[in-house]
Amino acid sequence: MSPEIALLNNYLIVGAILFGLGLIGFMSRRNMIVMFLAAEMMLQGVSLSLVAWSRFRNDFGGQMLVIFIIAVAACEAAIALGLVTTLFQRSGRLDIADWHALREANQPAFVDEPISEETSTEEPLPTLARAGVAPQVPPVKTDYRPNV
Amino acid sequence: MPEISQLLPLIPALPLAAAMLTAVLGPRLLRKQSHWPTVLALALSCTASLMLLCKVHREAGQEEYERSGYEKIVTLYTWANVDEAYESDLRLRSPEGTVVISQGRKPLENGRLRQQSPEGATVNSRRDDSNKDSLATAAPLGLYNSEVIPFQGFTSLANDCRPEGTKKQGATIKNFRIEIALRADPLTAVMLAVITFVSTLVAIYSIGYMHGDPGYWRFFSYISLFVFSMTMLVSASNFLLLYVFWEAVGLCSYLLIGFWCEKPAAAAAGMKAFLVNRIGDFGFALGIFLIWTTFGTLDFHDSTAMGVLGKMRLASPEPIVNGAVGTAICLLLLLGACGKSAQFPLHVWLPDAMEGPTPVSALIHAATMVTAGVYMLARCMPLFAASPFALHAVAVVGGLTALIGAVVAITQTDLKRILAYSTISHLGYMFLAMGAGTVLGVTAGMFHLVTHAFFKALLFLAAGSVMHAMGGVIDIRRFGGLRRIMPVTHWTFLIGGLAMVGMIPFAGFYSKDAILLAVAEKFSFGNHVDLVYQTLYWTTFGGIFLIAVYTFRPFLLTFYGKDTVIPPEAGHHAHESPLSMTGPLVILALGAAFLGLYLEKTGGLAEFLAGTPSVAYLNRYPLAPEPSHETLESLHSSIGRQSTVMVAAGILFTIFLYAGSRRRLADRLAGPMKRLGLYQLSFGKLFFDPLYRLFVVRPLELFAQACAWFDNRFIDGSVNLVGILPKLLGAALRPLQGGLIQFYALAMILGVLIFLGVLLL
Amino acid sequence: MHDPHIILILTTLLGAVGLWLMLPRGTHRGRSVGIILTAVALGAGASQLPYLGDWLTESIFGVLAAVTVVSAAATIAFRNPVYCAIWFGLTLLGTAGLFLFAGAQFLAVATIVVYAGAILVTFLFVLMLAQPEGKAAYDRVSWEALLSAVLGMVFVGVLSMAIVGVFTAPREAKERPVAPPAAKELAENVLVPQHVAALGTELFGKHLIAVEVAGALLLAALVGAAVIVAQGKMEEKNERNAQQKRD
Amino acid sequence: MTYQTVLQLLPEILLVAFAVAIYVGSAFSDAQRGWNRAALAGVVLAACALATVHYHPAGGYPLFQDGLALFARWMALALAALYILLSFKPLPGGGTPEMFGSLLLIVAGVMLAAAAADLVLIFVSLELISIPTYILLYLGRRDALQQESAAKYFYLSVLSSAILLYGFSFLYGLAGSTDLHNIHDVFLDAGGLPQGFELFAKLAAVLAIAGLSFRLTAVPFHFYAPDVYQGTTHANAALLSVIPKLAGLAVLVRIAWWAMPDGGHLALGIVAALAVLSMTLGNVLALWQDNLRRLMAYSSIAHAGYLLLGLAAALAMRNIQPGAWDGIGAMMFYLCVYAAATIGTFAVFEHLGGSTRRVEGIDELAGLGREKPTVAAMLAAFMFSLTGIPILAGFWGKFQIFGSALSVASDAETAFLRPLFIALAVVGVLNAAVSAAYYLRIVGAMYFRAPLGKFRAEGGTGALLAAALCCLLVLGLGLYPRPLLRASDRARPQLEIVGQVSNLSHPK
Repeated sequence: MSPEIALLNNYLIVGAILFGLGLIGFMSRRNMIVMFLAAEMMLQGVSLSLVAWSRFRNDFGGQMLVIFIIAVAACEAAIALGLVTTLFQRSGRLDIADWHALREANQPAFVDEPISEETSTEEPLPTLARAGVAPQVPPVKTDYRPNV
Repeated sequence: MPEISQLLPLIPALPLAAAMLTAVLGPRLLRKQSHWPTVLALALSCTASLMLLCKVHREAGQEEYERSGYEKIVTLYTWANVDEAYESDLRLRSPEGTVVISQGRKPLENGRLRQQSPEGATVNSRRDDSNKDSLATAAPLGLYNSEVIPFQGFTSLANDCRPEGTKKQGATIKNFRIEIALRADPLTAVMLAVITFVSTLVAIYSIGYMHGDPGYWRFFSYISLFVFSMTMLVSASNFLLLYVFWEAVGLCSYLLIGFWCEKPAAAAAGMKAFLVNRIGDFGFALGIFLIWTTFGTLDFHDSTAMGVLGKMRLASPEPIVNGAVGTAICLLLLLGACGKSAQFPLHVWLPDAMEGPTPVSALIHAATMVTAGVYMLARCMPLFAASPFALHAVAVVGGLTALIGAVVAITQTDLKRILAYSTISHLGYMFLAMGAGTVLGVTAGMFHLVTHAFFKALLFLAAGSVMHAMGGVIDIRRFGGLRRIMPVTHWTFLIGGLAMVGMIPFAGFYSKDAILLAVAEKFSFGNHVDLVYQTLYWTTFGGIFLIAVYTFRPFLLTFYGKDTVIPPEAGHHAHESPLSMTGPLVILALGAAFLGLYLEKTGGLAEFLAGTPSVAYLNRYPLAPEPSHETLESLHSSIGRQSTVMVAAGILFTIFLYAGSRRRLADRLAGPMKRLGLYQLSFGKLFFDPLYRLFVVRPLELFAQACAWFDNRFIDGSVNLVGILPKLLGAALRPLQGGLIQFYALAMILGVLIFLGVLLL
Repeated sequence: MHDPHIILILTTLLGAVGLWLMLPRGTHRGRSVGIILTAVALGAGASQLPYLGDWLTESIFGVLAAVTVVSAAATIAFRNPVYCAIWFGLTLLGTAGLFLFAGAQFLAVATIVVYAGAILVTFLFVLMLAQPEGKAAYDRVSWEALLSAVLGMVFVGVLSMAIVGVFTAPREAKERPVAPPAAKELAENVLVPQHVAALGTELFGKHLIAVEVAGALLLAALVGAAVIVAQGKMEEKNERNAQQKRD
Repeated sequence: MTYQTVLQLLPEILLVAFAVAIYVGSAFSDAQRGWNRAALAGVVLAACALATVHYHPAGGYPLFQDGLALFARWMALALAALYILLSFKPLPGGGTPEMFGSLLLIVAGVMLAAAAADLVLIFVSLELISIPTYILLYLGRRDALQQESAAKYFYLSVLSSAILLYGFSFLYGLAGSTDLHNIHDVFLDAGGLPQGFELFAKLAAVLAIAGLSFRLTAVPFHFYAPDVYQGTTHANAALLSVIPKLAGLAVLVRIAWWAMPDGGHLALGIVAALAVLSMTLGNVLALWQDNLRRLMAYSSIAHAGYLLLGLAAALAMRNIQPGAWDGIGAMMFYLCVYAAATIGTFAVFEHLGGSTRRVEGIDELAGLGREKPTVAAMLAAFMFSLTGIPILAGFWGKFQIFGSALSVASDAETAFLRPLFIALAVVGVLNAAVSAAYYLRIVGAMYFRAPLGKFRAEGGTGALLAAALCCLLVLGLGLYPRPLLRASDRARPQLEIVGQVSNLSHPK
């Protein structure tokens, strides 16, 4: 196998791996921003194979396509940011699984399986109040910030 | 007297105009007077039809049409036409008149580009040879007329451009030309006369029946629209047009069945009728597509190409496609006919369709619309004649339906429903006649169609009259003895009933015997014994007995009995119907009584119908050696005698059961029996009655009930299942749409992977 | 000579299991096993890659590819989205290096400037703003981790088997071989010394329409983002007003 | 890029210019009215420009000038005009100028995508459709459901773009050029493909068709459609059900029919499978729907299946003679009549809605036949047209599609294609029969049920006008289909390469 073909082969495989990892991230992660990053990772995989083909075919076309991929990715990022921000403002969470109110009429809603709380080691010790005064109860900890 | 070309368009045009006028003016202006446009238009249309009938009769009698049949085509408008588009394209690109393939459309050869010789000259020089060549190949296939076809040069060119070995008859070339062409031939003329005549009477009847209905104008508008569609259906000279009005008739039926849409049952029945019909239409549409790809045209008559049922094709020695394709076309057409004519197993919509107003039942579901399937079979007879299997299928479907309808009708208690099943049964008889595939069969079927239209419309209208008087109650167990308050209805119903059972000399007798004769002819003569027809003959012959039973059972229960039983819904004003309702009844009764006799004795109808090109074709190429006239006559008279005995037995049996058992028989027979002696009377009461009950009545009733159960549960269920199956499939697929983006992405990727896997592995 | 397909299939399966274990599943158990399995799969896969000609090329490519792939896996496996974004930055760096290595200098720079410099940083800002204290439940549990990992890895496996199959399949002599461009041809076109000038000529010559369209696209995105956020703000205000009225 | 290219692109340039003007203008003006007229003026001007393009013979490298491109461009402009009428009323919460600007950009994108002869240009123009669509989906009503639908469309669309691009990368690798003409040449020359590269061709076919199927809402890439339609406005649903289909189909024809090795037979299997799946799934799931937009979404999925059936016929019969039954022409005809009926339906829904709430369920249409006979009659005509009842335009669409499939069945050169296409046609006709059930449900609700309440019908006269125009189209094309039959008969990709500018990419 000549070096040029070997290079093409390797680039294509790395591109495929990036695309596949992006797919896995897109399908399994629920954080909207991570999902978007995963989608961008898929585009990176495509770009890699395009650049490799471009070199192999000795033609600028592939690189052109990559330039436009980057430009479009920038546009999509802008939209995504706007969208994620407004969605976050509404629900206070970045969880995409919150957004499945639109579905077939008789289908059950997606329910999170309960998981053990993340045990934090540095739980603040309760401080004693002066005698005769009701002790202050620490505020309930939410796992998100209600507002930006 | 106006010409055919003037009369023919007038017949559908008048009802259409009436429908539009009523729809526009009805709600505001006409209101209670909304019937006028419809009644006037239908009456005029009927006059025109009768004039057309005379005209066609006169012209078809001429000698030149004796062999090939008579037809006249009136082309109104070219609806869709693509080859004209192409023609202008050619003209645009080649002003000198030489045909050059346009640059942008150079055909590919073996998927390769730019292989074509670019010089138009080469193509041109080769054109003459190829023209001959394509003609030579095309002529035996019977696809092209011997006359010059406008686009022949182009067709041969197109053939020429194809790779060798794929030269075909050019069915894919879209010489796509749908003309709104109406035809006048004996078959159409008869159908038109029957449709418009019955419709006119029904419209007049409806004036009284629908009086005071909030949707008065709507009803008449629909009726006119229906008559328009139906007249177009029978006069269309094109399969596509036939299909269009096939659907339009179904649509009108949907609207009319669901007319009283406040009743959920009515809306459901309308929906059911439409959907079951769609199953049939599905077959019909496929059949038309298959005809298109096989014949390359959809016209009945010869126009630019040889029509499917055109005289040219019928005149050539081996004109009709046979073999698997021909059988497939016929079976698909049969499926369509089964849907519209309520034949087994698509008959389930007709009984439910009785939810509509009674005039609708009379008009659509007895006299006209349901005969569309019979008409279509008669029209396409040359196609069926080429496929014995398809003919058998038609006959078997008809025979089976005739039996099923009759058996189920015995136990029903709803007067209209009984009549609906009887319609199914009689349509089965007509199909059976068509299934004979002979001139005798077709004319017999059409004969029965005509007489049936009269007596069934009569019976339905009479039933409607009863229903009108009884305040909407239609259950025969809830009234009785009505002959006293409704004498006209009683007598007309009796005449209709006698015509339906086929009592000599009423109309049904002659037409029914003609059918039996046509079937008997299939196995009585010639060398081979056709078991299918023989079985069907004896089955349907037995069916005559059942007809008598199910006709006279409701008749006796409704009109006879010691006391006049009137349900409370009728109130105190149970009375004979107004003149607008009884008038049509009397006219129809006259028809039911004497029409058969007239047509039979003059022999005009059969002879006249045999002048239709499709029917004349059967005469020219008989499937079996024709028996002599005398043997046929003797067979006919013996069938007549046998069937009369059968009918009489059936009627007497029914009288014995429903008027005779218990009080009624005693009452009626009291006088003569006393003269004969009390002993016999008591003997008869003690002995015959239980014996009959045990050995005849019970089994018959049980059988009928089993059939009804089977029909309702199994046939209806399986037809419903066809409707429900997609819904179940949908239910199974619904969980896919869970709303999670993640899942959607996963499904998309899974789809990609499956495609990749199938392609790569 | 062993069959590369078997190794590739094994790699795919190993990678799938490893990634499943690595993905956030609500527990810590098995993560280290997952890392090991993924690493083994990565090594096995890498062993199947052909030799690039000389050791310098090979090692540079190896390092860049390893950085890219490992950081990509880390991007989807880390539970804290901030770390995910940072790892993704490293992926971008690796990709940019690979671009450079393939002779696409402009793209390498553009990737870093546009992606890493602009897009990623903005996302990091949003994440920092939106990030709850501690890790949110939806970051600690992924949706159908096993199914996704298997599907994704099968996708990779199918693709790489196809790729490897094309390039390593034994050929008969009469068939036309894959003809790689000679170094001289490359130097005249894609690897021309004035790379950016050549690229620009191409971009603003052949693809001018696309450039114009991309301009319209960017404007649309700009307006769109502004509208979306502005509308969101307005709506929030409306809701607050409505609530005040109700109170 | 020459003067002639500018002339060719004048319609798109005008549209983009109007869009930019509206975008910029909105920044300086709070007005909510008048933008619709500006957008309409832009469309009309673009149409005038396109009328001049029609007679321009030259077709250069980056753009096709064939029948397909022209047909799609005209259709896009017509749809734009209808859509502007449909959403003539200003949006309740602001954002009207942005909506019209985005709409013009989308139309420009569709026109470019239909004419583009280069992978790069195709990709960019498809994105020019997608990105303004995200904005449109967000505008209008801004409740949680609408935001959810925007998010769903956005994420899945990004995924589909990535898949499409991956397909493009293999296509590019196979041919060594982004120019579709070059790709076509390479594939035409059977020896041009290095040995073993058929595998890459398969990858390219699957991935590219999958990416485009998302826009067509073909199963299994349809999942977003019901949810998004349900969550968004009637106007947006109308847009989504037609515009992406037009662009996707045009590009799909270019790729699958023109730029695929093996004469498109590679794509044939995929397209046929997609067609069967889409028809069946769309129809059976539509039977269950009570929400009108959701029902229409499934209907649009089913119709995508019919369209793909036409494409499959075209792929199977590449040697089409002029005037023959042609899958692509049938497909384009079908798309037109489908678009008229669907946009008309949504226009009626829009018209019936109140100022604050819209029509949602089938139940809300009960009794429409008595309360508003004209509107009900129009809606009934659309439903019957979608069912394919004769004398309405939809019938001719189905006739053309099934006719083209059956003409393959009777004429195909390959033996196995015949039973395949008979089966496809049977499935199609059966599906058409099934679809009658849910369309009739709407008609039945309008005519056979008592009204539940008063109809507000505050959707504006623009929507009513759009519905009336569509109704005219549906009826007129049913009675007189010849002009559209002729036009669609010419709407096929050109077989001859016009102009030789493509050589620029190989300066050897």
